[in-house]
Amino acid sequence: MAIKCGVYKTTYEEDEAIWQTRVSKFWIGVLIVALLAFPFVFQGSKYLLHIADTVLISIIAALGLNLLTGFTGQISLGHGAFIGVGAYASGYLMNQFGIPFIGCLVLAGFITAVVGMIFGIPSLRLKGLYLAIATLAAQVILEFIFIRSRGVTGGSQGLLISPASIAGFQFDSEFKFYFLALFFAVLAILIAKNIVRTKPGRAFMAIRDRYISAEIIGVPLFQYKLIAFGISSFFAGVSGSLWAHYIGIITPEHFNVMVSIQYLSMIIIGGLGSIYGTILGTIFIVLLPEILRAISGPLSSSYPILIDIFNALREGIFGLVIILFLVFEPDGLAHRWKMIKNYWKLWPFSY
Amino acid sequence: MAYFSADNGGDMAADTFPKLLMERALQYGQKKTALREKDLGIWQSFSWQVYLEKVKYFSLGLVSIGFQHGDKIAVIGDNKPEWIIAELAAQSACGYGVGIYQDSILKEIAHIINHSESKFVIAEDQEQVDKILDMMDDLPNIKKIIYYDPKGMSKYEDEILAHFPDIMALGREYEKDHPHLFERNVEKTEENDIAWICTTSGTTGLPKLAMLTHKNLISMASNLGKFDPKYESDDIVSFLPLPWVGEQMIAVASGLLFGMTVNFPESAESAQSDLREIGPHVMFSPPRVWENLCASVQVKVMDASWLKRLVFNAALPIGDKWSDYKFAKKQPPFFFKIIYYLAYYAVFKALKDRLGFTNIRSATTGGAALGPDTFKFFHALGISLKQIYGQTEIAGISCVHRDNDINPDTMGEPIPETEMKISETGEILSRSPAVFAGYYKQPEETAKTVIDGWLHSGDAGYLTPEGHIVVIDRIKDVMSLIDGVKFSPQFIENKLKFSPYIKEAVTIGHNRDFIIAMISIDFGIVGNWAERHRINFTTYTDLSSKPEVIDLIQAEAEKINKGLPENARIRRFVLLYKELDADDDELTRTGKVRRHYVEEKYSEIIEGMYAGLDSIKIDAVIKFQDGKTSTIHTVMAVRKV
Amino acid sequence: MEHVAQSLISGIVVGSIYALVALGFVLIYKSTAVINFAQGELLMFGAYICLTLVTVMKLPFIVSFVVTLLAAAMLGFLLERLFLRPMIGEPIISVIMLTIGLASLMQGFIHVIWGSDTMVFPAIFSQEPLRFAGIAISQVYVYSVAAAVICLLLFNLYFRFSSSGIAMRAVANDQQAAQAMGISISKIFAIAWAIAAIVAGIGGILIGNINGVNTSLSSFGLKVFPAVILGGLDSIPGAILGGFIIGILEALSGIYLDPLFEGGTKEVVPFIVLVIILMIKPYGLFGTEEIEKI
Amino acid sequence: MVKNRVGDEAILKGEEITLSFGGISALMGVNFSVKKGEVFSIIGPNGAGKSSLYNVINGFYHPQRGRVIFKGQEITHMKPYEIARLGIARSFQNIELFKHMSVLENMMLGRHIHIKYGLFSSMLYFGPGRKEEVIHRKRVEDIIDFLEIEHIRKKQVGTLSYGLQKRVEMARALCLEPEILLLDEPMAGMNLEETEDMCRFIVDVNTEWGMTVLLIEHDMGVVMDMSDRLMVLDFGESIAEGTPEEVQKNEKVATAYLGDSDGVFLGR
Repeated sequence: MAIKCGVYKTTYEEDEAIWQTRVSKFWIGVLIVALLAFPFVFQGSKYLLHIADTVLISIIAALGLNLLTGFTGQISLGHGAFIGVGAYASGYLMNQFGIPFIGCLVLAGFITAVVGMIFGIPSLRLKGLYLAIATLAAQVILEFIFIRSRGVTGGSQGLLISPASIAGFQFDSEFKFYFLALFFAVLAILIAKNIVRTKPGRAFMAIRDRYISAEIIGVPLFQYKLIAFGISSFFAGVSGSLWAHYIGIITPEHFNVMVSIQYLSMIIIGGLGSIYGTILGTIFIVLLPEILRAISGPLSSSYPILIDIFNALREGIFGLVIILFLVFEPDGLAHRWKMIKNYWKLWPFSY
Repeated sequence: MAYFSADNGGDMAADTFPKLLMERALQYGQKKTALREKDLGIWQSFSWQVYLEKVKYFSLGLVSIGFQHGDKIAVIGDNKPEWIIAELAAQSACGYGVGIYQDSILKEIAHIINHSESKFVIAEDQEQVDKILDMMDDLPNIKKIIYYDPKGMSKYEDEILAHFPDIMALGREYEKDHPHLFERNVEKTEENDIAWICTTSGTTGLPKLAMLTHKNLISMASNLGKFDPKYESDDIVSFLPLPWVGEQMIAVASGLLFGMTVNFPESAESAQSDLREIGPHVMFSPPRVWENLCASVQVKVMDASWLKRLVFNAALPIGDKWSDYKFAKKQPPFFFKIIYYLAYYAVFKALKDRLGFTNIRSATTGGAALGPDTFKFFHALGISLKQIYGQTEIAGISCVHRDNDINPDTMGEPIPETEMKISETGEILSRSPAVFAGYYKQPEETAKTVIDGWLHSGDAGYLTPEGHIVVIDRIKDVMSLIDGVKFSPQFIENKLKFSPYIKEAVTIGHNRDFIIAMISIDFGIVGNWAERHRINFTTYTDLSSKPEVIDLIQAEAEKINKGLPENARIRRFVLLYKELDADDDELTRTGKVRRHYVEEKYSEIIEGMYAGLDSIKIDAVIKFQDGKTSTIHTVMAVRKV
Repeated sequence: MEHVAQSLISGIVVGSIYALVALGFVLIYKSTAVINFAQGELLMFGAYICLTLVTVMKLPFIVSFVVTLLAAAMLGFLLERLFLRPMIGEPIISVIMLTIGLASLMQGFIHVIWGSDTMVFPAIFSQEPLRFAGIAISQVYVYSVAAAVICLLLFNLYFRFSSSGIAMRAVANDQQAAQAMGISISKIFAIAWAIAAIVAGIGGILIGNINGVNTSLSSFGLKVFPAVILGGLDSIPGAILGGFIIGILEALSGIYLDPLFEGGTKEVVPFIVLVIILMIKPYGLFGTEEIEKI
Repeated sequence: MVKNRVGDEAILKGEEITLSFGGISALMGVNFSVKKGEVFSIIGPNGAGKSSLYNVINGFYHPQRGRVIFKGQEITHMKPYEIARLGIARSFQNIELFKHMSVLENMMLGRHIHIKYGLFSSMLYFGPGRKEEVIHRKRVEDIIDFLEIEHIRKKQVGTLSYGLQKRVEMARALCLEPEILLLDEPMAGMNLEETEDMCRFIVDVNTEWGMTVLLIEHDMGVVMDMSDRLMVLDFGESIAEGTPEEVQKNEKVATAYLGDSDGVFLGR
């Protein structure tokens, strides 16, 4: 059933708009105000602001992964390494050549896109699980490069990176960085949304659903798979660049296979093929360990001997939560949200 | 002009539709939307200025190909802007026309075109054009067939065909040599000119052509508007057949008079969702539409989850009680008001949105009586549904409920400038400026219908002390059992039809010992019910003969009997093996049962039921749309209630 | 030269364990189309159970070995029933993710119970190395390879001749047809997981005897990917061969490449080879190519 | 009927097309030639190679021998998407729609080869991107109107009835604005009314839009009524090609179908 009684479109532009009713536009406005007010309200809590910054930076990379995996159907187990490419590239460019932050960020995006496309070449011939494992290879190989090419990455000692600054303004605190991250996260969300509702997005989904018919109606498969890898990696690179300038020092462990897995769990728990779900999933996965820590924290401080056990427990619970989610909410949070919305949209009917 | 609504400037002299159109175009120009049509996925809008231009050039185009004063057009097709543009264009050229129901049988179409002496046929698309072309030999008057949907038409080379925009182009050319002709023509139109012909079902089976003047239609719209105001900001959705007088009243006459925006749905299949997109402020429909809406709600609730059902079932009685207060014109107690508003926000508000009635202000029903339960249902939702009573011959309306005076058992009170009385034989008579100019070329029929200016309705009825008209039934339909007990079959049938499972019912009992009913089930809803109860069935006939289904209807009938007087209850019923169908002449085109025809057709069954048989064997021939026939052998069980 | 031979031998030993783990992996993939990221954790589980039985319960090794295998079978069975069964029909990626979740869950679980310190098996095999053509080989190596080869042979026989083995092959070939023949798919799924857990358990015990037992054993799960892809995801002989090749490749890269890259090439070379192989043969050396139909 | 609907030149030609899979021959030296503007049907029993021939024409299979020539250009070894761009579109025997997308999205995908804006304007959804989306939406709407599927434009394809899905698939193919439309059993599984609608659409596509139509269909009544010419395939071989009258008189065809269990193959 369509949105609401009394909403009629007189142009195609209106019909294709993202927010179609005045009510939804109103709530978007409220949300934006709330997001802008957030750091002022929680100015005192560096911890909360740090989590918020992490969520915002991660959303960008998660969107990239969902474009590739959720929308185009190309499973990637190397996303963490791609984020690393962006982080190192950005840091290196700034340290070595003194390129301003924005330049580093954009260049990092492009460099990562190129690297991603190179590792996307096997997708020409590989499908499904074979491709997944090829991307795992990308992860391992890139990780190796991070550790070994000390000249660029600083190896396992890490690379020191100066904070982001635009026109002399330094984003050197959690509070200040929040606005930078928010800007790029919102931009990334809008760009991702626009991609999926226009020509390339439709081609991606066609490849995901039925690549044979996609090709027969004129979609060049290889070109679009590469584009998907490129866009996905671009997002990863930008996210990596932001992360690098935010955190100040990066080491290869920041980009290991566990990170790739975390990003996968974000999009799966949020909802494959859903922009909205990506955001929910990212929030969930970033918050989950924090919540577990918040619970285990007081306990482990009273029983210091058990710290190790609590750490292990956290890992186990993380796995368990993912399992439970997959079993009971296989289509992700976005799907659940849609069901809830539909429940009210159709109320008191069911169809 | 006494019959002019004050809201629209009393001193304006526009007394015909073309003049009204020019006035509206002058008043609103490009600023306001006159017509909106869902086409190619979006609502394409035309301003009043554009509307006028289209009418102008089509009118001139008609003139250029030989349309003369007093000539007629016939229009057949779906509701589209072209339909009313053609209507106004004919009027602007000092002529008029007649609308033909699309599903009419060919014989009827030919009769209407020939009897009205229409020179031009405006046919929507290939389908309608084919119908006309097939009958060309029998239609000597036709000069041109003008179609407005060109799909599939390119392979036709017949000279008699023309595309709607091409005629408008001709009009544009014609204007160069005949400047101001259109304006002069419009100037010549007079209020007592015939504006349009509406067909009404005749006694012989062929329709009669009722001529309505501009004055008839405008005064009707204006007087109705005094009781049921309409504003220029209102939207209406035109989805009922335009040949019907009701659609002429609202979409054409009221639309022009009050400057409302008329919206046309994209296709018949999407009419319901298109209506919801627009969310009209004004809607006038025959009972069938309201009944279907009500039934669809019941079905959808039945299929909803238990929690939704629970909430709905809790809210509905509250709404019904609210309606009772309203009908009794009593203020509900404060506490009850709170409960109602809770129910309203929990259920009814959402329901209104789902049905497309969020903005509805004026909701009316007419053409037949609407069952009180359906009435109650819509009032429970907070939709002030009102009954309209009238005949085609009085431009559709003589009385209506007033906003604070709604009684589902009556038809309301006469609108301004309308007098009503009951004749000695108990017949309802009415007189107003809207009483028609007569049947086309049937003066003797006209003389029988209008006597001394009084329109004889053929309905039996009475006046309540409050001045409301109550209609019992068609005079010839009021019946009495052999013991003298009077009953109205229509009343019982409406009760039966309120059940979502029952699509149509015919009750019989005149000069008999008791009342029986022949019921046809609603295939969709009962089929759905059967599926949920794991009852296998193949066809309509098969489903109707399932004992479980008969049990289901029996339960419904027993419920309904409780609301009927002891001595006028249904005693026996059968489920018919087919749906009543207008194509089989069992219903009129507007969906009313042709009682006598049905009684005759199913006499075998009726006699069987009165003879006390438990089951009746049927060998019937069924005709399909494509002309094929097949024979049905079935056994119908007779149930006692 | 002796150094090279030694490395090669240890490569073969490790390769035999890869082959075992890969066997279980392919088995699960073939019969249930699931890629199991928890294969390394299954291996670790086997190692810890056996170790506990030997050191804490003081059971004889052979007894511990058998009990471990039973426990592993139970675990495989349970995992399938509890977690994998509800995922039937979900997209591949969700199922992959589920096994990743399982891996994380088992990691945490093992960590909580056994801690993170490395534990060692008591010397079960004689410390005296055997000598072949002048090359000393520790006995535990010989037993490991022998055990691995025996297992591989046994399972080969099992698939060839036992009715459930044949049924499993039938399911792998064509689920629907197998179902039509009256084979219970869910039973086959459970057996596949049980066997996969058993072979991983054996691998775990063997490697535990060589390297000691700690939580880093789970990295074997990751290593199995190059092996299976090399052979082709759905080919059991391919997986076994792939296991050996990767083992040897690691050994060789340790000798020849590590000096050039400051070590650590063992980890990455198999994956580089994997990418190269895939570019040349997209379905691995022995994998079956899907024929596209519309 | 519009005069000169069918041109003289062959728009699509197959020469000695031979295709086999692992030793099983699907097509054996098939020759045919389709004239511009005609309705050309391919008939034959199941497994005769009709769909395989379509797969060869649109580049999904590449034949071992023989050539496919479209407007004088050899397309035998081109990729499917290149052939689509040249102007050949098709529908499938087993519906190949994107089930999770709406009818509109499926049809917009059909416009893919005509939509020209770049990635950048897609990302920002402004300028040419936005304008072109509207232009192509309009085109899609024309086709929706043509095929009378207004009421389902925003429905998910997977929820539609079989008959409607078939219609949507044709709609998507039409969105490519091809010069040749390959239809694979467009009326299979439809009721009488749906079949009549579909016939009308095919005739209109052919006569009003001048599109060349290739048709695989089992309903002989439909085939004989609608085709200008037809080809009979039997076990991968073309045994006859000509007008319906010629084919009906052809002895080889009669022999091949004598044992046909339907018995009605050539009967109306």
